Amino acid sequence: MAKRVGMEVGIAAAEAVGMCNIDMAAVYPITPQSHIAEHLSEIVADGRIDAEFVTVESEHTSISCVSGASATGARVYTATSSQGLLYMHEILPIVSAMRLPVVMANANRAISGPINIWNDHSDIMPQRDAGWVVFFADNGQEVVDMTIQSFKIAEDDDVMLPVCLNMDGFQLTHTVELIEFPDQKKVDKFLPPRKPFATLHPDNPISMGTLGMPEIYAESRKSQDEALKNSKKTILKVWDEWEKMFGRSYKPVETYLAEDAEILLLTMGSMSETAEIAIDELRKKGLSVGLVKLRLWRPFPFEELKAAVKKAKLLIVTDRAVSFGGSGGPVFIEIKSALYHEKERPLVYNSIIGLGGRDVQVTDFMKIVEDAAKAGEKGIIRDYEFYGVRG
Amino acid sequence: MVNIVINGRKVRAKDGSTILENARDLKLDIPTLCHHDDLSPFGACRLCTVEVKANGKWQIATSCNTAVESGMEIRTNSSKALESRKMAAELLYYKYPETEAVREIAEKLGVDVFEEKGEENDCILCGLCIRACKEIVGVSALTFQDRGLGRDLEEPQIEFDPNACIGCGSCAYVCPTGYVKMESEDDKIIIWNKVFKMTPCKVCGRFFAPEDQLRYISKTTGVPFSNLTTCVSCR
Amino acid sequence: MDKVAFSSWNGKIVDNRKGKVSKALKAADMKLPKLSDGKKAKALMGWNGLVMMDPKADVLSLTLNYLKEIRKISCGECSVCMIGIDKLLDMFELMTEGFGDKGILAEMEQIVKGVSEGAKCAFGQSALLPVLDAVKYYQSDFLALMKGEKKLGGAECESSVTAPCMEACPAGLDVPGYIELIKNNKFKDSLNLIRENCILPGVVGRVCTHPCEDACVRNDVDEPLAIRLLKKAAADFDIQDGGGSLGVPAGEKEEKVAIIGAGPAGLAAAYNLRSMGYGVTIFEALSQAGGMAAVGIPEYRLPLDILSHEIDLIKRMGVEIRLNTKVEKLDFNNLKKQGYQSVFVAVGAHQGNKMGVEGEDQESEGLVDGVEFLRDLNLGKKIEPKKKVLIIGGGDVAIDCARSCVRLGFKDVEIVYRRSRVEMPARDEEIEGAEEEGINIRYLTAPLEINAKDGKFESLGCIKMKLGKPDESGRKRPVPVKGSEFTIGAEMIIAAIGQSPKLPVVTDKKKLGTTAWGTIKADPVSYMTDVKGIFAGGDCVTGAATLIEALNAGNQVARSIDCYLQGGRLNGKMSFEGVDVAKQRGQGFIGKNPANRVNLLDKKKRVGGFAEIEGGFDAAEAMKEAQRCLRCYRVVVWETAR
Amino acid sequence: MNIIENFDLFAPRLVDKKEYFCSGHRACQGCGEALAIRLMCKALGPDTIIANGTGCMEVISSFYPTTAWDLPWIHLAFENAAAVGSGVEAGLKALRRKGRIPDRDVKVVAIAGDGGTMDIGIQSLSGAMERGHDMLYVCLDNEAYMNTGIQRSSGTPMGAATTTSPAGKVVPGKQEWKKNVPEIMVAHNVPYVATACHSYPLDFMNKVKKARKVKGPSYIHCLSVCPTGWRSASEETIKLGRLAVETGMFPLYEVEDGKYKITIEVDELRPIEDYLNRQGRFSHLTPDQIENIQDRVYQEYNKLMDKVNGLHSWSDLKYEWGLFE
Repeated sequence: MAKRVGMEVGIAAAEAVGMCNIDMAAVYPITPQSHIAEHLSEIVADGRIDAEFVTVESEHTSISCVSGASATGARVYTATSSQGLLYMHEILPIVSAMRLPVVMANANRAISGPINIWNDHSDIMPQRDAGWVVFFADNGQEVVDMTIQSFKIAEDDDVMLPVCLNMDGFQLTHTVELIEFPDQKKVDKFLPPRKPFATLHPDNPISMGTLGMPEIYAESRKSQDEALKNSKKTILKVWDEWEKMFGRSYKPVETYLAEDAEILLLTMGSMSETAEIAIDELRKKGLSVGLVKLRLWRPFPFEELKAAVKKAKLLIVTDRAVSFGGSGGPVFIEIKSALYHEKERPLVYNSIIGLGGRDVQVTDFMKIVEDAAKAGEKGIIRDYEFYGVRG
Repeated sequence: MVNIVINGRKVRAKDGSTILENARDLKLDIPTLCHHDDLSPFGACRLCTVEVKANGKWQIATSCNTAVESGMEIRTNSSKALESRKMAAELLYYKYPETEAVREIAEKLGVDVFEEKGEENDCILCGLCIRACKEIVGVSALTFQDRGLGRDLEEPQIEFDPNACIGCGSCAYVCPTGYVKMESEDDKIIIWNKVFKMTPCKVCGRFFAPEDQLRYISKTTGVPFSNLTTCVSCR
Repeated sequence: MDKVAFSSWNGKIVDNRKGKVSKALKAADMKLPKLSDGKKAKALMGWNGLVMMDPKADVLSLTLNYLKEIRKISCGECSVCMIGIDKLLDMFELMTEGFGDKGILAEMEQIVKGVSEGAKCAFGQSALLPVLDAVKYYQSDFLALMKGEKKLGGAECESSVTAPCMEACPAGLDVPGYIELIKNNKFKDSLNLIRENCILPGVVGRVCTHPCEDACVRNDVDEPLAIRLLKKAAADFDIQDGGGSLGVPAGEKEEKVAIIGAGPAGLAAAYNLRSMGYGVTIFEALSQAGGMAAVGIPEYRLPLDILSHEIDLIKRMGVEIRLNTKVEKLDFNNLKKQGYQSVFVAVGAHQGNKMGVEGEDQESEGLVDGVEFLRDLNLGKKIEPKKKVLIIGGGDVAIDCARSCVRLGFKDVEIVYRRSRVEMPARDEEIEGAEEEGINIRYLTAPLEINAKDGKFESLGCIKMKLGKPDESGRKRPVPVKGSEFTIGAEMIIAAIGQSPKLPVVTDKKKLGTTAWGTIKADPVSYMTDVKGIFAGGDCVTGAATLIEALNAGNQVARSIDCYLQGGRLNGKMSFEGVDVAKQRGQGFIGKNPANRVNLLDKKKRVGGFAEIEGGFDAAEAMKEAQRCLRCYRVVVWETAR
Repeated sequence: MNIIENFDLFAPRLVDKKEYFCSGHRACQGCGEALAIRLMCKALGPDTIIANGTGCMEVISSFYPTTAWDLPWIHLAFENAAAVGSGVEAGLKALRRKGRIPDRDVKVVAIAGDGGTMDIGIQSLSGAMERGHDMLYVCLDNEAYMNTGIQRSSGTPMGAATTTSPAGKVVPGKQEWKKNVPEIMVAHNVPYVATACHSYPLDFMNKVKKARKVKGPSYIHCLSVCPTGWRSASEETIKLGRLAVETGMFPLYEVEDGKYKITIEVDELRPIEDYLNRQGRFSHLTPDQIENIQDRVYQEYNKLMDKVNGLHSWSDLKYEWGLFE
């Protein structure tokens, strides 16, 4: 078994990229992503990998730039956060529509205003419909593993879509964790150099990103939707392969003590580990509670989720972003609509937590569950609440 | 159409088309210095050599002036072909180290060249100006100097017939090294040391074309001279 | 020094230097170019290899001289050849200055290989190879040179240049030379080069039998160059530009030369002698100068004005031509009194041969011989077209007569020839032309008797023939078929079965010595007859032959007469006799590139007129055709014994 | 002095006959921009990759499933042609270095209109030029947002009426002078900067060829006549281009390593009317308004001539791209 090293997760992410034989990267600095940019440029500058590191003048350009490079058949990488991701927003749907396999890390951070650099998911949620594959990592190990997996998934001929890997800003990116780096040889075997389907080259001139008139636009959108749905097959295949080679298993929906639980708590990202402790505590108190962790956000894993929650009486969805004026947080809305047609389905309850870096502790999770349980028994269900928010 | 094989690829080629044309259609990179698509092939620079299988054995041939034949086998980037190109480039560079165009192509073909760039623009006897003058303009004002010692690669290597020249400048345009130069002062053009009177536009009065050229056009097209003395902007 | 020390001739390596006598090879056994006047050669370097007869020969000087010679011939049109030679020469200089080592030799080898592979023309592809042999097999000498142990001894070297076409040409024209000039749009210079050996370019450009084209190396690739037509083009463009002059004699000499016969041989000699400065007078029996060119070739092949233009040029140089002055008695002493120190007899062969059949001897209307017929025709004698005419014979003259008859308006023209088409001496294009024009050729038929009624020809008695064993000429001998006699009726019969000279006699009753064939006996090199001071050449010596051969005779005679008058010694020429000049070691790839054609006069327009049949190239076509030349120049350099 | 445009009668027959921007595209009659691109591609040759910003040229040339391009071509958005181009360049560079594609000199060329270059695209352009990618950027300047309906851009000349700078009762068309982007590029130390116009085809193509040879960034600003937007006769496209140059409205020059050179010399400038009077967008101008424009043209022209005469050029130091290349 390879030895484990203590390392800041942001740096570990860059190290993981360094193992993927990338050809080109373009990253623009933004807190809390910057450590990835800094360390990756170091790796290139030291000649540890043979790649072009383009120091772009904005996120808009970084995403445009990697897209251009990807079109030539290069393996490309970029990373950003918060406002940067919003600045990219215009280009994101184009990248997926052009089926360019770009891998992007997003250090989740709140969006202005008021300006706030700390962690929540309100930057990625607005990108929900950009047509990208979207993952959430819970810890440093997952960041490393999923970074490597992302390239294989994105570049697969059945997928050819950009992938966004989310890691919570500061909570993950700036914490030092024990991480086991896979053996480079095995990684090379797992992730051979990219074999592009079509590239920009004079030997075979093609036109990319042409104009779609009404007669064709709708079809192109539909096919893109199918491509994204279809990508789940490949994702599962790749995770399966990964487990065989490296022993760590990945599922679209992970569960913890959920099989027999009457009450289920659903989390995304780094808070899941805090939640697990809370579950243990509640179990000690005799509550039949379990945890559901949503790893794959797009394409949304309907089957897996339904299977995970159908036996439960109550499902508490935590959200880390607000859909202003809506019926709850984005994840909650998604899940409620997912369960609508199910005969046996739990009551669904939504708690919006940890906005802009607001701390959420084990006791908070316990309180959320206990309150919800009480309310559930009384049959009183409020759609959603801002947990522990004043006024 | 005839069937040929280029680098192992089966290709249908137009009758009478050259190896170079077909190779370039396949986006194969073959260097040339004396070739121009619109002028008859000449085979002077020997930089476009390829290997051709002729009567059983592979031979070096210049692709620009070799027409394809049915069943012809061609290798455009065999080591032998590349060597032969390199040798040609080496010799050219040996003779014209100062000439930028030669230096560039020599470097490209793996000849080790000097660091500093050359200043001079020698005539490398590619014959482009002569062919352009003959085939494009149709006046044949340019011809090669005599051969052997006479053509000692010292100036002048091209013979200029001032009576035939109409000062159109095609030679200067097509010259790959910039040896052929055309200078101009408002009311005259100087090329090959011949001074041409420019004609003023009858509308705006600007000098816009050498008179001899307009006379020649009027002669060849039958358009009266006076109809030609208007510049493009005033036409 | 009969045994060679080393040879790579034809790429066959023979090395006797280490006394391996078994491999010994005699220079005589090898087909090698020979030196003039049987001079001894110590060593030789040529397009086809290096031969060291004398082991002590100076291979270094030989190589250097060879390089210098080929540098003269290299055209510099392609990048490798000329620059390659220049670089080799530069390297030689380095070596003589004591620089360099084995490396420089390796580089030389590389260059030679590269050039031979990459060069554009056959010359470039072959010329440098022998240098390779020298560097390879005489490396020690080169190393010694670099070490300063050997110096470049100024070995005495001679050189010669030829080419397959030049060898084939009786007059040895520098064919690649003038073709190259045409290619470079220098028609005037080209014409001047042609005139050095061929003073009737317009004529030769039309009627030459062009053996050069048969020798052209392109025959192996696609088609030979249209060498004759290029010559014609050069001549015609000159006429279009108003026709230049032939230049002025190089200083007048007091001696005068009399020439009998203003045929090609006479004119060629006259021109050459005149340009040497001699006074020249030509005595011509006919009313028209030009000899057979004037009266032996019908106008549709050779328009008279072309010929007369070229004769005028010669006249303008100061050559006097006395027409209608038949020299029955050649009174040499009398001529001497008039100041003619030498005489050139070039009366040609203007007497038609007899068929040797019954009734041939009595004069009968409608019975003429070919030469006479053509002569009358060209001299403007009116010939009434009849219904049917028979022509006997299978040579060019027979065809000329037949096709002329078509033009005169004869309804039915028939050629009678005793052998089959294969044996027919006339040129194929001529026979085809005749057939095109509806002339019927009756093969394997021989004349037996001329049937005339009250002095008028009526019919020809013939007999069928079949082919038997080959005769001395190599052609199958025709044998009569018993009982196959028959007659053909016609109003006219032309016998065109060859011609022979009518000879003038010398006053002291002593005829000029003649041969069995009734031609004048003359020395093959000096062309002098057995009467001192009287020379002879052309058809009257060789018997009916080609025009270009006659021209050559004229050229040679002029040189010979010059020597005779100036008391010089006639130095012979380098000889490539028996050498396969077409053969070359380094044969690069030559792509196909078919010849350019000229259009012929429309068939309908041919009947009833003598308009020239064959068109010509325009400038562009000529240059395009000239592009096809492979420049198969061959250079040889000898080191001669002091 | 380069007088290549004197070769106007025979030399053009020597121009590459191959078409890389093929017929059948949907450009308007007399579109100067389409012509410019066609000439540009001929000068660039087959070993070229085009990154196109949104605009007329992208729209008219790439109706899916058809394309007018016989060159590899990519389009993402309006303002990022330079960004995409620089990405393509970086990708090729890496792949070539790693031996994954043939080691051949392939030039990346980014093209966009005046809006996509001078307004919304100037950031990505500036960034790409500053980073020194081996890329040619060609701005096809038709002096307004023609694709969206002739709205004013910073490339619109003073006095021109557009749909957003209309000739109103009070405000007679655009009030500001054209933004001088070539100057901005010169300020980026770009080794080769040039202005060009499709009405001087050989000059334009020569400049493209020159720019192609530059190892590093280069910029060509090509005035492209737009009959639709300029309210001019489609058959006068070429003429207008020439008049723009001969009036000094759009002088043709190049800046090599900081040294200015006029490539199409004009002995004496034509009066500006010759140019303005042929275009509807200027038809509202009063004589004294034209007078003002004329004065400004002279000013700007003299400014340029000062630079040409070396009064403003930099040192002879050649600018090398990359410390280690």
